[in-house]
Amino acid sequence: MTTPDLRVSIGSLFLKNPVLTASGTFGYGKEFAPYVNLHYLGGVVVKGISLAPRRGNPPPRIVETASGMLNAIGLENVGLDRFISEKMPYLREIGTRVIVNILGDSLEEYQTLGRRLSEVEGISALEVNISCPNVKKGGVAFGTDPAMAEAVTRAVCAHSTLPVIVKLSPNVSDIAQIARGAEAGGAQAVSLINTLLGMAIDVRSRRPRLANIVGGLSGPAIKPIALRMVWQVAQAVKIPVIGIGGITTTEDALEFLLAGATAIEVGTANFVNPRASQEIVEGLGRYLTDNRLSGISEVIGGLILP
Amino acid sequence: MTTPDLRVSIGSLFLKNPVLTASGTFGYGKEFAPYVNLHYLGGVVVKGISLAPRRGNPPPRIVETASGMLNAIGLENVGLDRFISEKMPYLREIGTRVIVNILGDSLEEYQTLGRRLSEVEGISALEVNISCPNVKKGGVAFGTDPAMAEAVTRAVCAHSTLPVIVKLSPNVSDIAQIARGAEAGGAQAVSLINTLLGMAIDVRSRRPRLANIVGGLSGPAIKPIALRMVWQVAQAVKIPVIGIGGITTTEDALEFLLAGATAIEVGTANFVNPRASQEIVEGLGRYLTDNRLSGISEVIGGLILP
Amino acid sequence: MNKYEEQAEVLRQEQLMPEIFRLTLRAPEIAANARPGQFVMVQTSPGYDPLLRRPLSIHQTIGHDQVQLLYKVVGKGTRLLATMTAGQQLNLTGPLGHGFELAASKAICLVGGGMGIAPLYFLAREILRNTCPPKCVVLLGARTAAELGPLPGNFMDLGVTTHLATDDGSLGHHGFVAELLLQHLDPELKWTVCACGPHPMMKAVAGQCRKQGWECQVSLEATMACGIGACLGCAVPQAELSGPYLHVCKDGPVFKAEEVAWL
Amino acid sequence: MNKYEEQAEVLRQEQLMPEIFRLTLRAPEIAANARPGQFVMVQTSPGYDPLLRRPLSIHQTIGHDQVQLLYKVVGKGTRLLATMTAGQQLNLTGPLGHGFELAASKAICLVGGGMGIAPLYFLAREILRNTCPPKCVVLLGARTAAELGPLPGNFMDLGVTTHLATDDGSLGHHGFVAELLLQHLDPELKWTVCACGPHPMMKAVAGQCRKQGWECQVSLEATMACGIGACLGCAVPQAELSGPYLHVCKDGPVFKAEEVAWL
Ligand SMILES: Cc1cc2nc3c(=O)[nH]c(=O)nc-3n(C[C@H](O)[C@H](O)[C@H](O)COP(=O)(O)OP(=O)(O)OC[C@H]3O[C@@H](n4cnc5c(N)ncnc54)[C@H](O)[C@@H]3O)c2cc1C
Ligand SMILES: Cc1cc2nc3c(=O)[nH]c(=O)nc-3n(C[C@H](O)[C@H](O)[C@H](O)COP(=O)(O)OP(=O)(O)OC[C@H]3O[C@@H](n4cnc5c(N)ncnc54)[C@H](O)[C@@H]3O)c2cc1C
Ligand SMILES: Cc1cc2nc3c(=O)[nH]c(=O)nc-3n(C[C@H](O)[C@H](O)[C@H](O)COP(=O)(O)O)c2cc1C
Ligand SMILES: Cc1cc2nc3c(=O)[nH]c(=O)nc-3n(C[C@H](O)[C@H](O)[C@H](O)COP(=O)(O)O)c2cc1C
Ligand code: FES
Ligand code: FES
Repeated sequence: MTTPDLRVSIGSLFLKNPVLTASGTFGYGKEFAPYVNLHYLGGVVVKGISLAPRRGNPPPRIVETASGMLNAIGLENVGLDRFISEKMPYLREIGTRVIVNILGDSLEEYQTLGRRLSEVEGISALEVNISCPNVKKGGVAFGTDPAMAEAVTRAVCAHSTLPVIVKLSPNVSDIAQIARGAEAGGAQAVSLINTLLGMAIDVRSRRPRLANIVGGLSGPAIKPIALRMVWQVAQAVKIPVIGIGGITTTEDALEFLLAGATAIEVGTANFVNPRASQEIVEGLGRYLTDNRLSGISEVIGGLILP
Repeated sequence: MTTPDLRVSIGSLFLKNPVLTASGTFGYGKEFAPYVNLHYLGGVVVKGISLAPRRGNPPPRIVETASGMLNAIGLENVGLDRFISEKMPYLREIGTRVIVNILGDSLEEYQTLGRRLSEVEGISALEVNISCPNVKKGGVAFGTDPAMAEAVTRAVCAHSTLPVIVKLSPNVSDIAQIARGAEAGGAQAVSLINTLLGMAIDVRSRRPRLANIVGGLSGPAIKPIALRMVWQVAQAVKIPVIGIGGITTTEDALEFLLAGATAIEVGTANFVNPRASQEIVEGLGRYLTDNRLSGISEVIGGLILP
Repeated sequence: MNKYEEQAEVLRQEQLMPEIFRLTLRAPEIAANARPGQFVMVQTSPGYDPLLRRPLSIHQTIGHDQVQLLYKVVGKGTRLLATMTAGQQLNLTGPLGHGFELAASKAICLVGGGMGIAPLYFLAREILRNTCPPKCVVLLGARTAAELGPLPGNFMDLGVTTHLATDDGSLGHHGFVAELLLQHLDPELKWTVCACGPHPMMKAVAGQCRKQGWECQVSLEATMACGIGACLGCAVPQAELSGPYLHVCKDGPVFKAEEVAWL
Repeated sequence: MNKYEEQAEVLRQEQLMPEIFRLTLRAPEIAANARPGQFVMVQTSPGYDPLLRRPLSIHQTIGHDQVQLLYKVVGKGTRLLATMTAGQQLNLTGPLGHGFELAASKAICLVGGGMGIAPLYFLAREILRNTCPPKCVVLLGARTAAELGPLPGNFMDLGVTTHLATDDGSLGHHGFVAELLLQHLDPELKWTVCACGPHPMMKAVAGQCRKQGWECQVSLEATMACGIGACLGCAVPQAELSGPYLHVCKDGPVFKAEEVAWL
């Protein structure tokens, strides 16, 4: 019997399998080395990087909700320079794709990040987080307007030689429209969803449970919404779609692939089961074998409609 | 000790307590009579009524998700005439407010429903479901555009003598803007949230788990999103806000009241615990007593910000 | 019909077969009011996972205050149920829905497939106790003998004629249980057939009965949220295809076969 | 430092006080590598409710393969944990974080408040086994005697001087445990104080130590998602307020008191 073929390509980016880890949930890879053989993964998406280091929000930053969690980390990160000098040496050696998630508060910042990271060895692609507020446009998030999504995509693509994945925010009326904006701007792929804006209150103290008041909802709770959006976007754009949102098991991953995702990212599940990402790679292989399928491409977009 | 004062008013609509039941989760009241003393409730919102009877979607219509459920009932209902002749006689006798949820696929249908129901004895208010597609506008939901939300609100208000509550869809970029549309159209209150659009796939059959492909997500999973939206809307409008979404316990209800809701609706929780609505009424009373508060108005909007 | 919400006490959990369990509960209100073919909604977890109650037929009532369930572990909810042990509490609502209706039938045949056998035991006991018709035959089917376990013996112990069929021939007739109808039912009699099991089995039974002019009642399944007619989730198409949907929890789970669309 | 994910077997569940339990697990990898002050992340449910693992300090290791946890039931996760019985499986990750560091201190004082006592027992045993300093004093506090239960006895059985304080005076000193520092520690000695407990208690202890010029290590708590430095959820402000946040799971849970902002 031949080993199942899990390879996929996201534009010009080839992955040995469609399982990535979601930004902000897998640190810089190293944190999970005790639990996961990193080179088994399709790739690692690192915590979002900005030009300058960011302190993030004051604590408490995390609260659990029904089958999910809210986070208000506030995009804490070590900044571009320390990322390159401190984190990249390790990441270059992990034996799989390294995708760098970037964030900024202006087009210029995104441009600079794209340009600078293109010069760094060992990076396979950029994932552009457009859920951030555009400071120059009164703080409206780039990701809530198709034109702004297109502009930020174009800015990164023009200044970078790396494949660009645009990561979409779900807090919109019509995510397919935003995806088309990213496609028009030159994205090689879109990934979705980022977290849904949520809130929790401690009724004893009468205070928000997060110092930031609101935070991003993730985990199994949001999977149905994420899956619906991935399905809608996969129909709306020609570029590959990467599915994210509550993926915890092989079955979850298969749902997203069937809905049209070419790859998936495992997020919050890494906290619950640190071996989740590797187990999903193994599970997908077993699924192909059990169903006598020659490759994962026979699954992608394979949803049968009534 | 005096009994705690749970009374609230939603515009001109007085409720003995802020606990309502959410449309579509409590039938026409009678179904829950074996479990709940209906007259203990602040009010009952009945299943959405359209002018003509509707068959709804083919089965399967329901699928469970992590801490939630998807439904694609498709607004099955007996239609206005049978509602008035078959359901109202019972509802008139339950000893609490009856709020009729209405839906249509054109402004005219909403108008007619508003006019006809204003002539029926025993109805205290209308709740206008604007998550429905506007057939004349290419099927875009009334609730995704502030101008359309305003128009449908105005249409109902102009033809009805009852207080009008507009029920908002959460599948939008900026729900506060839609709420302002409803306010401008003359709504006495807004209620939110309706269900979030979601999807689930059976990986064995490769088919959607709902015949309708997509459905509405409800239950504890969506509570953080609902609470955030209620908080945003409460700050954006002057009219009262009714909080809905995953409310299962007294604590959940208190979170929404603290965030600024004047009343709440219990939905999916009725399926899990058919006595949930009554238990929340009792729990709120106990909370006031335990905290030596004289009335629920001391809770509403009482969130303390950092 | 009265419905109750009861905090039931687990009295006994028996593992009949690797995946099939029999749970005996003290639930006096439900036991006192239950009719064969009715079901309960069981809260399988105190938390939100799983969230919804699970519908299970009443396998039998014992004495005035006990309810017995027979169930197969197929997913999260039933797996949790199987971990319950004597002394623990389980929240039930019921009895729900409309059961079988046997006026004064002279010849009754019960046809059960897989877990569809669950409600038929209650029905068989009631028939023998009340109407005690001149003819009563039970036909049970499963994929393989191991899936039937002690169930055929339970029916035989009631003293009722019982015939078996397995898809793999490991017990009784080698084939489908519906095929036993023609083998064992005297076509001269006016049978009332009560069937519960997988959809294709019931479709075959309903088809046979129509041909023979026999009355046929079927117990249907559907995914349920409320179990009491409030959510409208459990729709099934009726024979008159353009008419409104039937709702299994309220209009059923037992229907006259001719009311239902056999798609 | 090595970290493991282990399917641990429950060996013993003891209810020490109405809300306080001691759980003994077989978890050989974690037991072999654990240091006092480190913690494990415990998966309290096989499903999604609760979703996240719960951090619990290692109360002690026993032999080469056992880990003991001491915990109070405060919510969903710990309530589920308390239902676990011998023979069941529990998934742990650990040992996590940095523990206490005691180079060659001559005089060591452990200060525990409430469940903060949990890691100190492990620490006390290690101190007695390894460094065995000339002076070692344990100060334990709680709201009331009933909250301490058998814990003071456990420390006394190790042969270490133990002083107690309760907020209500029901046992030992009537007042806060931090007040015992001045009563019982010879100010002439260079004490190393290791504290774990509620934030106000540790703040008071840290303040005393600073005044006396004593070294002070504190074990902090924060809501955690990952426990391994990946999510950045467990931030606490550092002494240099404008500097980056510390992360309890990775930089701690044990910190030098002077690193931390005592707001
Ligand atoms: C009126 C009624 C009476 C019933 N009586 C009994 C009974 O007496 N004994 C019994 O064992 N079962 C009975 N069932 C079926 C039972 O309700 C389901 O098996 C149960 O809800 C599954 O729950 P779960 O959480 O274990 O599985 P889930 O996690 O919900 O589902 C696991 C898998 O099983 C499938 N599944 C879900 N429901 C069913 C179903 N109804 N039949 C087959 N596969 C299903 C799902 O699609 C999924 O793939 C009855 C159902 C109805 C509607
Ligand atoms: C490094 C570390 C080590 C710990 N060691 C121990 C230990 O050895 N023994 C022990 O009993 N506990 C310990 N804790 C605290 C323990 O993690 C929490 O009590 C536990 O996670 C609560 O889970 P739950 O699901 O029962 O409560 P939840 O349902 O999560 O919360 C219930 C209520 O308790 C409150 N709560 C949550 N976490 C805490 C907390 N840390 N302290 C006080 N209240 C809280 C919540 O705000 C909520 O109101 C430790 C925490 C950390 C960070
Ligand atoms: C703690 C935490 C931190 C995150 N940080 C980032 C980030 O820096 N950049 C980003 O694009 N997404 C970030 N995300 C979003 C995730 O990458 C992912 O899109 C989201 O959590 C949904 O997937 P999940 O449900 O599988 O977690 C973060 C999520 C969590 C839970
Ligand atoms: C089965 C079901 C049917 C529903 N039908 C309606 C309806 O007819 N009209 C309406 O406005 N909302 C309807 N809803 C939405 C609920 O009223 C409520 O807004 C939503 O479920 C969120 O609340 P919950 O999480 O408490 O259930 C329905 C929800 C469910 C689960
Ligand atoms: S299950 Fe709700 S109507 Fe039948
Ligand atoms: S808990 Fe995730 S970084 Fe500390």
